Amino acid sequence: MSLADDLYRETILDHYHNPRNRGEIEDASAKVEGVNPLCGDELTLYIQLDGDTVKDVKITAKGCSINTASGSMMSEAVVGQSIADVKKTVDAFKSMMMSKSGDVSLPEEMEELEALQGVRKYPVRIKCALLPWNTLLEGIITAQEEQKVKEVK
Amino acid sequence: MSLADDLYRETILDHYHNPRNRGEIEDASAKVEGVNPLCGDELTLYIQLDGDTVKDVKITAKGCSINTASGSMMSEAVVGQSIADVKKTVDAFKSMMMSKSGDVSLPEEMEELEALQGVRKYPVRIKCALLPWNTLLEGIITAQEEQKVKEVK
Amino acid sequence: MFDIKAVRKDFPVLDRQVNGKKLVYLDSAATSQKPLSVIKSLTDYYENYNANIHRGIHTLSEEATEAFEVTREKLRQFIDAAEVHEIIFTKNATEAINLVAQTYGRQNVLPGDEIVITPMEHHSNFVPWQQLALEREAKLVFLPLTEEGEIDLVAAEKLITKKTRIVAVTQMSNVLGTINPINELAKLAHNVGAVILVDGAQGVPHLQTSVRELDCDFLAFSMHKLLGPTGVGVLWGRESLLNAMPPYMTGGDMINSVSREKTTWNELPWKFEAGTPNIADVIASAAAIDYLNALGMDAVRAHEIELVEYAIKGLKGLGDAQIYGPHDATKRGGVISFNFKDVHPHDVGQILNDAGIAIRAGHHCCQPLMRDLKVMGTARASFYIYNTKEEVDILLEALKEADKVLGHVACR
Amino acid sequence: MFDIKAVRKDFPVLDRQVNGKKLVYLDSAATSQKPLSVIKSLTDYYENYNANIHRGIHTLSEEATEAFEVTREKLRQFIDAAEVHEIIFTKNATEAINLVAQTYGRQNVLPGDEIVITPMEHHSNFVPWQQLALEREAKLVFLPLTEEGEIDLVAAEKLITKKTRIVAVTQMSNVLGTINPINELAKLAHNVGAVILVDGAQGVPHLQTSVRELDCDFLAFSMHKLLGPTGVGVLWGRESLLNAMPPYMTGGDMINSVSREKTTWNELPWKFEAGTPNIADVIASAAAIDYLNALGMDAVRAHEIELVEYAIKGLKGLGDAQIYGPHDATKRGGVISFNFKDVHPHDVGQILNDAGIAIRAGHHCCQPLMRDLKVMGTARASFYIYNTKEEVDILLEALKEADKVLGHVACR
Ligand SMILES: Cc1ncc(COP(=O)(O)O)c(C=O)c1O
Ligand SMILES: Cc1ncc(COP(=O)(O)O)c(C=O)c1O
Repeated sequence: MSLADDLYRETILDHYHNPRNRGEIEDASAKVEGVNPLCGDELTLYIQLDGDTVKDVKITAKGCSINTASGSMMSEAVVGQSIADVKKTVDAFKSMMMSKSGDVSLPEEMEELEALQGVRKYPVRIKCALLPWNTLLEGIITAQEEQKVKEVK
Repeated sequence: MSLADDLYRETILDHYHNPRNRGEIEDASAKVEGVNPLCGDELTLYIQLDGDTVKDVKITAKGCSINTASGSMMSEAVVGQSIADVKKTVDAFKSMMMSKSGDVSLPEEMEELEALQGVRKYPVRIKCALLPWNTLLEGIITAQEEQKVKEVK
Repeated sequence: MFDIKAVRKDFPVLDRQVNGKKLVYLDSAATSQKPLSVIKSLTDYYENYNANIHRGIHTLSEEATEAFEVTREKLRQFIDAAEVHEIIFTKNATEAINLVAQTYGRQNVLPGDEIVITPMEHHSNFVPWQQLALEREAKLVFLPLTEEGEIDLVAAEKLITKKTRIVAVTQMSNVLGTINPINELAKLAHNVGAVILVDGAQGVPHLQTSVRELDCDFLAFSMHKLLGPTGVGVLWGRESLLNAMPPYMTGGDMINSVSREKTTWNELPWKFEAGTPNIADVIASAAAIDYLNALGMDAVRAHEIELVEYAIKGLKGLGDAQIYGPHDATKRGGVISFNFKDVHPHDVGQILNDAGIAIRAGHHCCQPLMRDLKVMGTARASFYIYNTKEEVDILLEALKEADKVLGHVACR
Repeated sequence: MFDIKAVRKDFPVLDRQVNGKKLVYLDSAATSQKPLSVIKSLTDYYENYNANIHRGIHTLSEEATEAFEVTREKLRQFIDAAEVHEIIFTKNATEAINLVAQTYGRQNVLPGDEIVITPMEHHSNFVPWQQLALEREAKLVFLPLTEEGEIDLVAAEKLITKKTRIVAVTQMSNVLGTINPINELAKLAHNVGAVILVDGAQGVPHLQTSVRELDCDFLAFSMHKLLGPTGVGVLWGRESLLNAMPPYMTGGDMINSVSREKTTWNELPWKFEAGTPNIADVIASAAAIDYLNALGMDAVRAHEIELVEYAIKGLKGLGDAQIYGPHDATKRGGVISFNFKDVHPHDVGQILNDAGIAIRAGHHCCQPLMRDLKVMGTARASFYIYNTKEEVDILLEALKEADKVLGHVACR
């Protein structure tokens, strides 16, 4: 891993310096917090559902470059997807990050995320990369529950 | 350490096979027990005082060759000595056994005991060699207390 | 079977001379010798990638962490555990057992409850339970042994009852050699809702061990008896049990988050691994497992049965040797305890040492068993993969020689 | 002073290349590198006299026992303890502290009592006391720190009271570098009848340490931070205190006699050393002590002050680096924690690693301190006898380079 290739390759640094979908959603379907106490990463994720579709995602984060970039790329990948597709995307990303046997190729629309493979060697940092994704899953569950409550009302 | 010289040299084996002062004293000034739970050595020591003189010592023991031989030699060394001299003898023997800096010479009348120096290398067995001597010290204290009690009466 | 000459070449210490004689090492039950590959693994670690693990993001730390976790996975496979995070590193088998007694035990044993053990337990699988019983006002129940030192299963069925919380039993006795019927005892324990802890200190190095086949709940053993370095113990436990247990030691690495008021624990296995672990020796333990796997545990066992059979026959030929434990070599491990009438085992040990033979003599950390056997101790020869029939012959010859010295031993 | 070129030759790992660059190891506070003499001592043990200790009467066991006890005596001298049996071997500093908390602590801390610690403690000297306080319904009292991260002794005098049972404090902070006034704190503790435990994990490797001069009651440290192998911790305690404490773990070797009903404990130090100890690594630890003694602890300290002074000056030159702890090099050990505004220390660590530089980044097992400092973590460079000014230059250069990558670091 070196400056020239993996971890800090252009993609990551780009997302780190200019994180997409940064901010808050006033009227979010759900707002959830993710923390990684071991390295101090913290993020707040806002999610807006429209029926079964993820209409919008916004993130405010305080963390390392991996955490920030991973969140930024995630938001780009999932906005507009159906919940079923989001789950597939998360699964694909997670199995790439946990793979012990060399590099993994992702579907074309997720290609950018391959840039994060470089951190696989660093167990500490895998967690940084996964944090936004795990928080997203939590957010979806919370948002769905909220929706149900509203429907009942 | 080998058969030919130290540990099992003739002296020790002689005392092991023919322990001196084996047995009991009917009317002993004191009877004390010594145990070394770590190796299972057990002995009962009978001591007969005559004023300040150790008139007789008898031992029944169940233990290893070192323990048996050490007790046998001890009994030979101390019978007839004054309590003050016995204490000197015990001190001389103990410091020989604990010496870390090579062999130690004992006074002529104790020379035989030098045979036990070979076990110094084996911490486990130093305890076997010392057991009769520590038990003797205990016996003297007990016997002296007994005497005092009798005097008071 | 394996090529014993090649095996012996892998163990540098076997070239050692003792008292002018070639070393005959018959004390592997105390600790085994180590193959070159284990020693080299240590050197390699210290010369090339020594670093603290888990928390580092530099290359050395990452390499050390990975190698460390490789051992955990190898151990999982070696004992056929379901999950790699069920493998916890301790400093020795003794700590592993204390850990369970002090966490699971304290949590689950109440006044009036019973802890079932056997009279053949090593102090390490005895005193922790005795002390727990005293602390908890629980009762320590002993399973009786048969004449040949085997657990009486008929009696066990009666003694393992609804009151039983924990059954703690050795997989193989370090004195008698007895291999215990763990699977049957596990059934009895589980039938009454108790858990069973297996002391595998002697068993795991010598017997193909599957925690799933044994169906036990905890397994404790030490790498130093298993070709590995000193300073590494292993506790395996069922995930659900480990998760419900409080931590044993607290400190670095075993936490999730710490504030002034409150601490939350890390996940398994780290919850039970406080402080810097024995990194080098855990890593080198992988080489030990590899070595045994390459030989095959079946072959290891077959080799031992052959030696034990041969040695027992030889010892019987010496006349008045008393041999403890089962006489059938297939029912016992590579440990033979014996005594000669009226001779203290320490004297036997010392005389054998003059001939370059290393055996152990004494109570073998089994004082309760010694009491039952009505002896001060025993002489014990124990075998492992590098021992040969020729070495057994040297032992038997030396025992005959000893007769001339102590005048009591053998063949009179 | 010593010949640093000669010293570096004794540490094989320093020839290591990382990412095509020569390794610059600045993580000795996590674990130190080991000299050849330590590595050779391990090899020598395993190749020539590997055996279990204490109970053996064969030559290998006798040799191993003797070498093992030699280390104990060397350690006694190294920390200037009165008695050799006050030295107890554990697996790491963490176990040593847990031992005291679980035995002395449980015995002496009652509801309403107070345990005094500092906010700069490592989790290993924090969580055990926090948990003891929770268990005992005692109160955990924090000594406040000054701006520069030193203990406020005026406040300490007020906070250490008749209610205090134990003061637990680090000799040197692994984050701030602060060297604490142990002697003064010991006086305060003893004045109110409390005992003081010193976490010497960082202090003992770097500062000439005399438990008699410090006048402390317990001292805990780890050999792996002191040129020694992983897997060896040391607890020193006053004989009278250790004698009054119950054992921590029970099992083999720590007993005097065991019957079915009752167990009596062995004498010090063995009462606290249950099971087979880490024989090889304890033996090899003697070589580590010898190495430091040959250099002289005064020279070790002088070398570190020089490096720290140089590094702090250099870091200050980088502009917006925030440096934690005392800025006066004579008041601190060879550990420097720093941060650049808005940059996560993990990123700094990773980028330095690209340049072959090993530092640590994160909370350093000091989460409470991180909260107080209001940071997620720090980057930490730590030095030992083999580090040079040239290496500090490489570090500073790489930190400047990092700017180009993260665009936030330094010199803008
Ligand atoms: C100040 C301090 N205390 C305690 C420890 C714990 O040492 P170990 O992990 O060796 O138990 C460390 C090391 O990480 C430390 O720096
Ligand atoms: C049956 C048995 N249990 C437990 C132990 C304890 O192992 P360790 O001393 O490695 O903790 C031993 C080894 O002496 C043993 O033989």
